[in-house]
Amino acid sequence: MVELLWLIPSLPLAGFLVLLFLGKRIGEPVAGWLGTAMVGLSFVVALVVFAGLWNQPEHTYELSLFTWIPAGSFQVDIGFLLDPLSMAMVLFVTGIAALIHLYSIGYMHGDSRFPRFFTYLNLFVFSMLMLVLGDNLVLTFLGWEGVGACSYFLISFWFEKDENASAGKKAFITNRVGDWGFMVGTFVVFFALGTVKYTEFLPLAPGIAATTATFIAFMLFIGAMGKSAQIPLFIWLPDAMAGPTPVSALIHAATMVTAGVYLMVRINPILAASASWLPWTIAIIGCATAFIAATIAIAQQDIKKVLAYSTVSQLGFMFLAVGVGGYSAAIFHMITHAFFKALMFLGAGSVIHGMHEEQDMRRMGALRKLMPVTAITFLVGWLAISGVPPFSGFWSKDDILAYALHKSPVLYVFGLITALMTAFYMSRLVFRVFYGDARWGESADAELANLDAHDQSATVDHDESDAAHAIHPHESPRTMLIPLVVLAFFSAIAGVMNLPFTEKLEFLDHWLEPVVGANQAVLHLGGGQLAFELITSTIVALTGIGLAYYVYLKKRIDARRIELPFFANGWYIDQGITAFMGGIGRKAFEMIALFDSVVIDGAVNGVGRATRGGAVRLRNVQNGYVRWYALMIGVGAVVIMAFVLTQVNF
Amino acid sequence: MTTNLPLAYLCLAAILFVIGGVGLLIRRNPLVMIMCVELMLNAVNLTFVTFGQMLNDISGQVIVFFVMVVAAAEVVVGLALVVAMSRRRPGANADDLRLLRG
Amino acid sequence: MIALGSILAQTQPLTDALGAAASTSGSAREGTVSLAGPSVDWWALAPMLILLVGGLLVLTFSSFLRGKAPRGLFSTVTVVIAAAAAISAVPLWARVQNWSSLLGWELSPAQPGAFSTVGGAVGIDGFGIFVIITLCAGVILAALLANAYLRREDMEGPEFYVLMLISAAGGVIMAMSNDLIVLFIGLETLSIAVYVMAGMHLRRSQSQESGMKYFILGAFSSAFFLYGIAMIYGSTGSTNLVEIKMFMSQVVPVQNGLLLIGLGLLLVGLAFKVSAVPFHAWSPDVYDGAPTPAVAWMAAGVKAAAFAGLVRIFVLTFSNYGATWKPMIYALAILSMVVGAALAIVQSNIKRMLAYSSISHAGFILMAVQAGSEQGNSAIVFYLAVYTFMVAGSFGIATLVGGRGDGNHQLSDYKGLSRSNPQLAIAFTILLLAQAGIPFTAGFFAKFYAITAAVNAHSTPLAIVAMVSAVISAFLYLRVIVAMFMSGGDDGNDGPEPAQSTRIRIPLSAGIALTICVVVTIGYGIVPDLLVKPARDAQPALVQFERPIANVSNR
Amino acid sequence: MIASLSTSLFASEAGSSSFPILPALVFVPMIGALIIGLIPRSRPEVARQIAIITALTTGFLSIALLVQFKTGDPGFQFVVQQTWVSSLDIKFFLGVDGISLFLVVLTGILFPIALFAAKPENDPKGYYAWLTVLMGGCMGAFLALDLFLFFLMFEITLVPLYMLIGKWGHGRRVYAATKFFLYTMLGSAFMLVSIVCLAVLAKAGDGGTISFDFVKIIASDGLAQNTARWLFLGMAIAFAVKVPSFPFHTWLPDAHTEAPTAGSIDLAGILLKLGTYGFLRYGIELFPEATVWFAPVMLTLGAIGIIYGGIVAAMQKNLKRLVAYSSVAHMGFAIMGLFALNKLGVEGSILQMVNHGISTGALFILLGFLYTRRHTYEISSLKGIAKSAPVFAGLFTLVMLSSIGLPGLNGFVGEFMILLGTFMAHRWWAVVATAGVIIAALYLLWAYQRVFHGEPDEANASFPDLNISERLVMIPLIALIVFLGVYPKPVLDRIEPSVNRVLSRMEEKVDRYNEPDTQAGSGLDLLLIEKSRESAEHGDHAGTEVKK
Repeated sequence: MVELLWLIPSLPLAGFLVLLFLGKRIGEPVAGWLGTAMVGLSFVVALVVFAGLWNQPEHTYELSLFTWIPAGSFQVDIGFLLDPLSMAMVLFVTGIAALIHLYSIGYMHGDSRFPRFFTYLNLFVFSMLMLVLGDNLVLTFLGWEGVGACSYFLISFWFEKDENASAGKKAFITNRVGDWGFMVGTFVVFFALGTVKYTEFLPLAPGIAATTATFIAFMLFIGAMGKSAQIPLFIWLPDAMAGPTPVSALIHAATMVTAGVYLMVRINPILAASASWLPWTIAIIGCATAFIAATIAIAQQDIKKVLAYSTVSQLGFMFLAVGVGGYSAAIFHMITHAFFKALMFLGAGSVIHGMHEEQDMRRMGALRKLMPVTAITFLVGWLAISGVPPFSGFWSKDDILAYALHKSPVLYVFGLITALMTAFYMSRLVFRVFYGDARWGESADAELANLDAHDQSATVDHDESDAAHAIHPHESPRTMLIPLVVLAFFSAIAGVMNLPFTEKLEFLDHWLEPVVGANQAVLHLGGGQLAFELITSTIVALTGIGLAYYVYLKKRIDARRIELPFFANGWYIDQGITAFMGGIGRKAFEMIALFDSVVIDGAVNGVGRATRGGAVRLRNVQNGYVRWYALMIGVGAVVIMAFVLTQVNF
Repeated sequence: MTTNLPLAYLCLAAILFVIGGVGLLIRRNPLVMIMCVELMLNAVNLTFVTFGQMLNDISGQVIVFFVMVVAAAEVVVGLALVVAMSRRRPGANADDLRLLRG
Repeated sequence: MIALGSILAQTQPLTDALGAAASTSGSAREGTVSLAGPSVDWWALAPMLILLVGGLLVLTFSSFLRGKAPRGLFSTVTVVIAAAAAISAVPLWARVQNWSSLLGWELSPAQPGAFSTVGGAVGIDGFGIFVIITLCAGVILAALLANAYLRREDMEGPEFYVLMLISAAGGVIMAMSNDLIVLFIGLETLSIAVYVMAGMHLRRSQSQESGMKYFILGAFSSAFFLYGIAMIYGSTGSTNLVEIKMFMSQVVPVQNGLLLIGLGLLLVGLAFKVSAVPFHAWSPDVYDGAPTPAVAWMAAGVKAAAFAGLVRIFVLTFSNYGATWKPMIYALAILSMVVGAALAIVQSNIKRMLAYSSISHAGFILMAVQAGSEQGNSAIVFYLAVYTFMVAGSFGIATLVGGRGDGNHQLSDYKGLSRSNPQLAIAFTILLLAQAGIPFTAGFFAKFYAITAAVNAHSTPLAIVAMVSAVISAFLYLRVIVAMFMSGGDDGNDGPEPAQSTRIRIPLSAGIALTICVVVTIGYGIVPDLLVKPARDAQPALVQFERPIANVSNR
Repeated sequence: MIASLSTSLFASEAGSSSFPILPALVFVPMIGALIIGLIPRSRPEVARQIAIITALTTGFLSIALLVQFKTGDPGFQFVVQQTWVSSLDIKFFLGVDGISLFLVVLTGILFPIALFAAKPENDPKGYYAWLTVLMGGCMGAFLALDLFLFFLMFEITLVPLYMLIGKWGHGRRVYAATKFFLYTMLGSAFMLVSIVCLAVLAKAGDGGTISFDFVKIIASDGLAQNTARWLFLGMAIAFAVKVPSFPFHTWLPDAHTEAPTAGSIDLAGILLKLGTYGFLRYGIELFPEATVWFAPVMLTLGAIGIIYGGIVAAMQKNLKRLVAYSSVAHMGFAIMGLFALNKLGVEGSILQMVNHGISTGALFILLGFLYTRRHTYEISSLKGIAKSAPVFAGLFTLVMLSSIGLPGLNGFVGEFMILLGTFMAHRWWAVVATAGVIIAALYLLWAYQRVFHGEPDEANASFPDLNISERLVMIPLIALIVFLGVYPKPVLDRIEPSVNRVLSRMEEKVDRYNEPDTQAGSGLDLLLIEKSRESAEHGDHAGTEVKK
């Protein structure tokens, strides 16, 4: 059964090819169904393969299709490595992707490029599967870049708007910065270990010099930072929300952005072999990312921006987990996060859809009654991410915090603060969207105008606000609701994968044991400590929710005292980088271009001009006077005489 | 052979040659210029004769005849050209020939 | 002195009587004879005699013609004469190369290999014969071009052809001279005729001016040359190249100041003729003003003859003085190549352009001279032969485009030529690219050969300068091509109607000439072996005159 | 020595078929050009047909060559040797090995496509004639095994391209054409002197006549170290100008910008490869020791080219200029790979040459389509074309991604191998050059956004999408882009033996071949050396390739 592995990526690829060539002819609903079916089938195959994998020794199966790049000792195969880690990834990638495909059929209804959307989505799923299934770094890089390209296509899917186009470009280029690290890391791996195949070089990792391992890990970490939106390369992710919402859900929340985490977990032997400062760096960057993104999320007005920063924040958590050695915790959180974040994005999409492309939370409110299914499923997601037991997010986040505490109390405290903020801003979102007053009527404008005066960062498009007057929110079609329900279900119960109470309940840890077990930090949680951590987490989550309740529903505290402009502007990191690139960077580029045209080209043309100029001057010698010519002959003769006489030895 | 150079004659010839050359450089009248060339050729003739005498070789003298013939032929052509020129542009000197330059 | 007697016999065949009076040639009278007459191998002189006598006969018989001569008569006759001269050189070549048969005829030359005759004043070697044939080719091409030109310019008559034949005879004399005085006489014969040709177009002041300038400067430089001969004579006691060489092999020559001065002066005279910088000043003006077919001849023939002289004197006779003359020629070559190329690119007149480019070409040939090797010699003759066709063709096109009055030589006159006269434009393009040294043209091989010679002689820097100057001068050829093909210039469209919108009628004779030039240029570019092999065999040689009569004594 | 080398170089006499396929590759286009030249000007359509027939015939011949090529053979195959200029021992000497094979095939493919992709605006006869001449010249240059013949072919390509740019180009075409011609000619001037010196020295070496025979010269072993370096320098100037390598590149943007579409395609697709191919065949193979000596310089130039070309490209306002500068960057990769002097780098470089030919050729074809519609290349006057012409935009996207080096498309494989190979030998250069991938994305995506994204204005809203014939033209290139990206193995398999041959000869010649790993002073070096000692036990250690 496990031999069917090749089908998993092939099905979406086939879907992609069919849609690419025939998409337009197939037309709107069918193209969507086709794409969904392909991914759904892929999920089914994945389940079958999963069942087959149990019988494999060490739960590992390798399949090599053909040699991709053969060059002497450098051999790269198109080959798949199916082990517990990639199996887990494959299952949740295909599963969630199938749901989101289904959702998109409803969401993208009526779009002029409907088939194209599914073409890209299928290609994305294919690339993502290559990323997780690839048995070597180069093939992973293929998937890595493939998802990047798809992300680019999909972010700028509605390219008629310049922001969308810019956002796509920004995502791609920022990712490329990370790719630089990925490539250099790959080079070093090959240089130091002579192969890029995971199963060959990872076992060698314990033997290599710490500095080499550190360098490899650091370079790959740079790659991961780009893809997984860690500070400072996180700037692209919030902008990426310009894409259609299913894209945000699938790519920029559930799957692609977790690729960095996947990579880090995949190379855990190298992380283990590297100098101790490197895991610390990863943990600190993860923690800082989580913290900073959470503060930013607090002050966002755009519903998708909140979710985007929340994603960044959660990715920070995952990196924190990687840094502190909690690889299985990272994967655990990755999976639960995939469920609830996809859920919330889709819910947000449903809201946006129902609100006729309105994304500003200040114009929402009290949607609970108009969109009951959306609201209820969203609430599940909210509870999950806020860390309210027994929803999945509680368990996974707690797992990470446990590892963090094991490493350092400071990280733990920061993690808790971030968790508090997470609960706060998610509650803020829920309260403003689904509760409170309906602000999507005419009365909203005056209030908004008032707000705008204070808050420059408000992303309100005044042209569209006219259209917003006639908004009549409605519930979304069934194709969109089914995925919501499914995801809500899993968001609620996914925690059972890895309950911390007894060893036996830690299914995921056991499952991942062959991959990460050797390098996983060892936790010996006594019952008391466990209880302490669980209770602390619960309190923190409830505190966050309660705080938001007071601020946004009861309005006891002025929201503006919390939603600082500094946060709203994302700590000015994005602006800073943009200003730098657009200012000094651009200047530098212009200077170089100027150098090219003035100095280098100028030198060439200058030689030409100098020759010409010299010739023009020389031309004056040929002045037409015959006596002058005779003089030239005479002088020439004299010079020759002079030379000749030097040859004479008198 | 160079031990008993008749330096006086050779120097005279050289001086004549230089006079001829300089004359060509400083005079503008085409006729005079032709004469200067003749002077140069005759300076060479003197040299030939001197060397012939010095080497005790008849051919030095014989060469002079050749040179004279050549010089005569040259003068013929030169004069013809001068005539043709002054027919078209009376009174023109060598410096007026400046249509062609650059 | 044998040499002198032979000169008498050779330059003035009619003075046999004089010779008889002095020395009683033929049957020797007892007791009175002390000077032997020259033994003349008339076949060896045949090319020169055919050209010279042919020219004089044309002049003579033309005066008998009543009214207008038939169209193309003189031109045809000239072509025939030149062809006959060239053909008469073929047996000589066979003899020099020691062929066993020629066209099925069994040959068994008594003295195979290079030989000398007329008392040692004339030397027949492969190099000389090659140059002679090249000169004849130049005459033929120029005659074909001149035919229509002279009619167009109302200059019909035999003079042009006669002068050309006589100057060619002079050139032939130079090519086979074995004696400095013979060389000088050849040079003068050549030059005086060419002075007149330059000034022949009486209705154009430019023509007169060019004739005048050429004459004054030419006479001036001849004086230097002659003075140089005198110095050499004074220091070596002879004007015969063989004897000079022998003299030098007997004494240690380095201290000889007179000889060196003589050498320098000879160089001045010959450098003037090949128009090497800084003795080049005449050539742009003369090329510009002279009738265009005459320029074709000048560029091809005069240069070839002058280089023949240069080789005979420097490479051959003064070969062991290389340390003295090679640096000079080195410098001249560099100056010629660079200055010629640089000045050419700022010209707007095609004829001047070609004049400067011919200076640059002279530099290339000087580079081969500087090599002073067998390979250099073959490079020289190869270059000369190829250049004859390239330059004759180029000036042939200039002749046609020049139009009545011979005045349309500006670059702008060539605009749009590709549309009005595509054949002409393509032919010119080929010839120009050949001059630029683009592969698959004879010009490339010529340059390549010269460079190989230079590199072989360890003058690599010279080779590099040569190539760089070739690039500079490529710009000038491109300019012409641009004018012909891309007349619209830089604005992207083809702009207004070009100046040259009327079709130029190509006269038959000129057409033939141009066809020959283009075919040869391309043909030798593709099958260079045809020319490389003869060029390799065309080595100069100095051969001691074998005196047929034993009892010779100097007085 | 000669004999043994000859046998190793021509191991496969059996591989040569009875049909003289290599001369046919050179002469078919030349003859075609001649026939076109003889057609009356009033029948342009006949000229086009003959040109197409000629180009297609040559293309099929090149593919037949590919099919018949014996894969595992490192030597020259299908060798044809015919004395041409006997007095100088110049031979009409053709042969193909793995290095030149794909460049020949590329030539065979790209020329017909270029013919189909664009039509001249005026005087079609001359256009087609010159184009076919160019094809023959390129073929000849890639196939020549006689230095002299190579030079001839290398040089002769200038003329047709000069004419194509100067006559059928646009804008400042004469300026561009002249600059191209003179600049390249200046470069080859040095090469000619080098070749002549080499031939003369080869003569000195074996005492016989002067010889230009590549095989013979390789066999003769008589070059002094210093001489070899000078000669290499002479050759390198020519090739560096042709490639063009920074800082000799300024002719390229001008030539590209003003050239007609077919000219740009062939210039970028094929002619630039003459430079890199020359470096490999007539630089590295001829002067192994000098190559090693110059390698750091060339690597630096390559790396600078990658970064610099990208940066300048980003600042261009003209789309074609942008692509031209991107060629500088891409060819920088090719240079770098060559001078990594290991198998990965050299093979990658050859692959990169082919890939660049395909990708940039395709880009120029697309730009040609753009130009026929909008008559401008100015980025500022284009906007939102993706909306009005989705197919066009889609194809452009694909080609652009190939140019960026997206894995799965052809551009990646070569670039990755080059960077990896360079990293093996000179790691810091590779680290810097890898940043080129960021810049490549930057300039291409930025330009793409400005041209294709956004809401089209009036002029661009009516931009017609590609018609059927235009799509057909693109199909082969697109297919190659994908195929070579997914399965480059057939190509690499054929390249590898010949590269091994070149490199093993180099190792033979350069006894002190120890330089790559002795750059002291960098922390990583120390640690990697320390590490390499450890991992020596792991058998197949990549570093051994270099360090031996």
